[in-house]
Amino acid sequence: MTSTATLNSLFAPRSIAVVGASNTRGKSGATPIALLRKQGYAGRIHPVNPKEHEVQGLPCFPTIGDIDGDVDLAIIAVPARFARGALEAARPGQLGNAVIFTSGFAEVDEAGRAEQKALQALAGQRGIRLLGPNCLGFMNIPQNVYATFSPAPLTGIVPAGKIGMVTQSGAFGAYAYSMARERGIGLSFWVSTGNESDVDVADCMQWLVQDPNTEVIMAYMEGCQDGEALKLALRAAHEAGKPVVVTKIGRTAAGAQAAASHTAALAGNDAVYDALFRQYGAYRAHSMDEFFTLGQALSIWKGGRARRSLGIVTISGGVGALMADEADDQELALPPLPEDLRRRLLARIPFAGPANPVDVTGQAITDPAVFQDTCLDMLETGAYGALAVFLAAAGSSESLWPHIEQLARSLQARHPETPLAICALLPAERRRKLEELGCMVFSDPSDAVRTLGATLGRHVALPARPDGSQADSFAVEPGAGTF
Amino acid sequence: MTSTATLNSLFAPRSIAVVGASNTRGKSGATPIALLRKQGYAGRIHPVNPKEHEVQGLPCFPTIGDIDGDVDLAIIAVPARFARGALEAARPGQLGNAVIFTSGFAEVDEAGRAEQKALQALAGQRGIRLLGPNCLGFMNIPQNVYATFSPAPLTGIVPAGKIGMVTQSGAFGAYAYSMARERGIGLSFWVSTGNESDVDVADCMQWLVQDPNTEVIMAYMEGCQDGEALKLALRAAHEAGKPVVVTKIGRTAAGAQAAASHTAALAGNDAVYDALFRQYGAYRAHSMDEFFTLGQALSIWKGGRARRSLGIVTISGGVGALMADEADDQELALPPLPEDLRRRLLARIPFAGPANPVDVTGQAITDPAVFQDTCLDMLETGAYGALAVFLAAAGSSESLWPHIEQLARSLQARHPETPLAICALLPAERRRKLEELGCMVFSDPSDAVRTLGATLGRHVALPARPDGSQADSFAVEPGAGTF
Amino acid sequence: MRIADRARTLFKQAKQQKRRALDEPTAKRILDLYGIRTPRSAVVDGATASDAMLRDLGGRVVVKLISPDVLHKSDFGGVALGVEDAAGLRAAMDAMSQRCREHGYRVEGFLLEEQIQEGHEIVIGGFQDPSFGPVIMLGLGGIFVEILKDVSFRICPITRTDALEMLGELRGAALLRGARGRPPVPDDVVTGALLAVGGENGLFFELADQIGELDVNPLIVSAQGAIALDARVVLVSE
Amino acid sequence: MRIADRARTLFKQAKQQKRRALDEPTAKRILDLYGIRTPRSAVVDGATASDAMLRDLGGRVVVKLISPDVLHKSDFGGVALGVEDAAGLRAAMDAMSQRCREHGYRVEGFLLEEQIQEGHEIVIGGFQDPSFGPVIMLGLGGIFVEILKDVSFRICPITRTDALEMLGELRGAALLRGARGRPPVPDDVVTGALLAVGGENGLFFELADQIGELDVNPLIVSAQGAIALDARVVLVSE
Repeated sequence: MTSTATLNSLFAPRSIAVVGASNTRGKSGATPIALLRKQGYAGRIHPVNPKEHEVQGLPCFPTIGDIDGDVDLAIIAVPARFARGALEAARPGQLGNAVIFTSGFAEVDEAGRAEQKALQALAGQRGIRLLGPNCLGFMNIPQNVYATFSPAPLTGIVPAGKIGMVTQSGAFGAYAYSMARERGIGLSFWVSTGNESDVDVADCMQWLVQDPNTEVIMAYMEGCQDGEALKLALRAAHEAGKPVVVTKIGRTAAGAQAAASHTAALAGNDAVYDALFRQYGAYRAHSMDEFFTLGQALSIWKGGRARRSLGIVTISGGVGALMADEADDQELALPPLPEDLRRRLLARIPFAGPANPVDVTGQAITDPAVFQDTCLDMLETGAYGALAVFLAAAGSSESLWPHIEQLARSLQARHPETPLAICALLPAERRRKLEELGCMVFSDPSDAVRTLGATLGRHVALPARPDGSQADSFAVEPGAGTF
Repeated sequence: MTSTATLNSLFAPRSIAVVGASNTRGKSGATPIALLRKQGYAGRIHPVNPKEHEVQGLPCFPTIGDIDGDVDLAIIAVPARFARGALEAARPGQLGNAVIFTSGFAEVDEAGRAEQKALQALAGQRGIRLLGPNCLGFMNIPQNVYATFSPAPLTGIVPAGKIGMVTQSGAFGAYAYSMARERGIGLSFWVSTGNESDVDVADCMQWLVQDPNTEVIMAYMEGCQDGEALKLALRAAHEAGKPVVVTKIGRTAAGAQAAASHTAALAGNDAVYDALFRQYGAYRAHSMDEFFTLGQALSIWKGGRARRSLGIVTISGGVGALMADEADDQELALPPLPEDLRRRLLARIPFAGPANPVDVTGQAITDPAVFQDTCLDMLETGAYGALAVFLAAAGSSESLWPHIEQLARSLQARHPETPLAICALLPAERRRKLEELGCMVFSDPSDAVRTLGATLGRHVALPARPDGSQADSFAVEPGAGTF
Repeated sequence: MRIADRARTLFKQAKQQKRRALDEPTAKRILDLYGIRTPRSAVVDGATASDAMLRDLGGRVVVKLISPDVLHKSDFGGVALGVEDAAGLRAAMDAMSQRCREHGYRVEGFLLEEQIQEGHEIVIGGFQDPSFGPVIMLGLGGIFVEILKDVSFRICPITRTDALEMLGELRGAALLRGARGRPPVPDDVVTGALLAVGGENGLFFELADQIGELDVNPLIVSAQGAIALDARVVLVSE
Repeated sequence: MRIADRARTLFKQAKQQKRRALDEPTAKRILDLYGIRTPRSAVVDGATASDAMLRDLGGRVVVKLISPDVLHKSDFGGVALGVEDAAGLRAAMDAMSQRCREHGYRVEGFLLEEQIQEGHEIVIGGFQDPSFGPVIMLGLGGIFVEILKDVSFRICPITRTDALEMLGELRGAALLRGARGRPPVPDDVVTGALLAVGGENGLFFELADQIGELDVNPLIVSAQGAIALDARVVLVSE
């Protein structure tokens, strides 16, 4: 229903009116103004409130219509019964978009549904795009557009990053925002779609597909009213090489019941969503931890066609076996080292375990170059689609660090197509350094293998687009994506 | 093979000799002395090294035999070929126990196996108990006994806590130690058993069963040479009400192969280990994250016979559905609220979702007592074996905090048998506060439900002890323990 | 006339008859149109026997005497199994005619029924998802679908990759691939049938505006191909 | 003599015969000793017929004529199914005797075989784990064990709780509990058999020093109880 171009003035507005503007800290009409100013939004901010002359130091207007010039975005933070009037007060053609924070619409009762329809009708007539109602708004982080009343950014801002996040549920979204901050993950964009009277999850995905700041899309869905639009959005993301991680609730009977009682959207047949995500190359996560683990990994390595075989190099035979267990669960092959490589390793470290998992033993502390040499040797064989390296507690050793960095650098230079997962407990800045060098970093070794299992050798063969352009057609390798 | 009383002088020694004592930072003969002194070990420390007169400021002896008086524990940090001689140099009856750090024994080759046997024979004759060889030693944390050369404690000490950790693999153990530190988990004890020439995982478990500082046992195993001893240890832990969390590698064919190539111990039939842990009431974890999530939860709520039904209270319908999905996976029932309770809730918050999951909506921010009132009402019905409460980003709200604390306090006072899991992103000190009040705290809501699924309504019906004492005999409730 | 047009004519007739589902012969004709075979049969008078007749019936037939005077055909020798060529067909019909003559029984003709190869039972289903349109399901027959819920879904149209993955997702796939000493079924037979239903030119995708629900059950698959013994096609509700 | 002692005598004999496994009749005698029934049979001369005889044979028998002159017993009427009481047994034997007299055939006696109730096939196995000793396994017959690896293990001795959990762990347990319209098997029948093998007084736990491997397959379970049609008992290697 949407051309994403038209969403630019919604998601990157040059001017914002806040209807229901407030001076009271914590009010939904106060938070966006505070955030926009604090974060340095470059456009114009117009508080609107007939009872105030000045809000947070800015001149305040009685209605939108009283503002000189066009308004790209109106944030509506007044009770439901006043929302429509607030839009009507704009001069025809003056207002491009509105974010309706207010709840009390279709999610509540028949009267709310009717009022939401009236709002949609008005917006349709006036050519105003609507986000919400009953939503937490959005944040365009690189452009400092904080059109939200979520308190999450007030306790700490998430840095700009490559991940765009779309969530239907505001509470899920706010929690996910805080989790991202705790995990040190940057975001390009964050939006909560609420009742989706106009702009829905698929629209936001389409916008993120064309957003140059976004490389990975993380989405939370409760239901879907327009299946074709969702298919098109997933296809567009796939074709743009932007991985999509989705949490879709209602997996089980109990969950579906809970979801249905929560949202007006159709809970749908969950097996169909599984099929949809699989066919369109989206990664489904079943918990928030998986959601982030996958999203973060895919922001570093975009998944894809590398073969489903894994080389494991560890400093501990025991943890190697733990990782081999997970590899087996994930149906990842563990090709043994060729004989010459085994001999070379044993000549260097006589007590090494030269199978796969390779155990370089604690000897690696005194001969730390063994990691890099072994990994490079292994990749030269062409037998390994990915490498996972477990550094044990040595990861925090000062003397080992330059070697880990060097390992990441060499692998990135010589085998940029091969994902490298490093398992270690690292301080945030070192973790970030390795991520910049293209390494995925995990603290739990099983997580590393599980994530590789979900992303390696995944093949998507979409049917031709309705317009007749060609479908991708990859060879098939079974077993991918059992995260 | 062991009476745990005899292990007291090993694990709580009054005097320690360090053979191979060194002044060189990072050497295996330097680290234990440094740690013992830094952490304030109260017993005597005797460096032993024929080449030194003083080590780290302490007088140094040429051999153990040169030390006046008895030595409870000798730490052997010299190459394998000198290890036996070091023990022989003790006067008969002088030495009670030895920890052999050195590798190069049975894990390496036939000669190593022979030397390990000779060491065992000597120790047997002299009545010396052996830990190792090829191990990282142990830490008795409340008593500040740091008989380890693991570098992990050098970068930061884990506080004293209720969890005793036993691991066969030193590298796994050191990594787990660091993970515990990162997660803010305290330990009562930490031991790495290595080649288990004498003291094995079962012996250490038995010791922890009688250790008053330990309430939960976390164990990592690669194999087991004495199945009966392991059964007895698990039984003793169960009868003492100390939950055991186990990670046992070799779950899959690939993992078993990796484990077998790593350890002399028998990898065994994995399904048999599954049966063993299930029958003896131990919790099996398949990854380090699970290992800690379970261990930490069980250190707060000891698992047990509460019914497998869950009440979910959230501030977000969407996350409630996510949790309901997980409850369904875990075969936890979600009994609906009785009609009077629904009515009461809707009278208070008209837009609330009064099913189970209960959605108190964002309204809870302005009426935060609703959490406590709803939770208490629900528990009064007797229908819920456990509660899980999702606070969303509101968890970090200052104004909500006193109410969360009050919630924990009231539930603890009125329903101490009912586990309460709170899902929120909390600063460490608040998390600790809630844990002290008996709440399990999770950041991932699915983790909370999964952990309750693994621990609720677990029934253990052991056969009678060989000595004829009575077996426990609980009623059966299916579906527990599918973590 | 295009296949889809011929199929639509059948749907139109069914709607005129106010049917909610196609009758079985019509449902089987739809399958046949889209390349999923159903068992064939023909009645012949016994005068001619040609290899072509047999080919039309799948190559291998059961010959059954039609006579109002014979009650128990088997006991009378009025059934011949595994007839594969014209000579065999002629011999079988001649022998039955001869026996009837001996007893003074009338011969009204012979029923030739395609003889189904032994194979595995699978189920291909389809339904309309309110959000995503036609969805195809694959399962193995019997306990696999009913007890183990061992089924796999895809949204139509499916590609060959999807079809292969659907097969691979079944826990019972090993059985189709020859476990327990059963003769293996080439993957192509199963994926071919899936594509004939759910592919871009498959019947469910092409006729998605006509078909509300679909159940091809059982579909017998073997090295010789796939053959549908029964099919239920429910019309979309207007 | 105690049950275990009687069983040990049988093992001793087998060892004297240098057997690696018990022969089938002996294996079945062991099961019988521990309360797992096996099909029974008896040869009678036709002179007497009592309810007690039938009870000993499980209550419901097949009666088969023994005569050197009758080749095809069924065709001759020399088999009677579902005989349940003395009167029925007498009538069946009298009728067969009468028929033989008419044809001048000799009657050497009658074979009474227990008639097995229809039921579900399950498998109970056992092996010695080098670390943990005797381990018992439960599975459903057929594809469940072979294709789906749908089996459950416990270390012996097992308690009733363990036995119930083992049953509950099987994905196919629903079948035993009446899914697909099959008659349900009470859980007690399965857990009773498990305890008879792996319980504290079960044969595998009591005779763990004798039995290296055990395979009761199939064990037919129904509302009427459990009956083992075959059993393999491998001796521990010395």
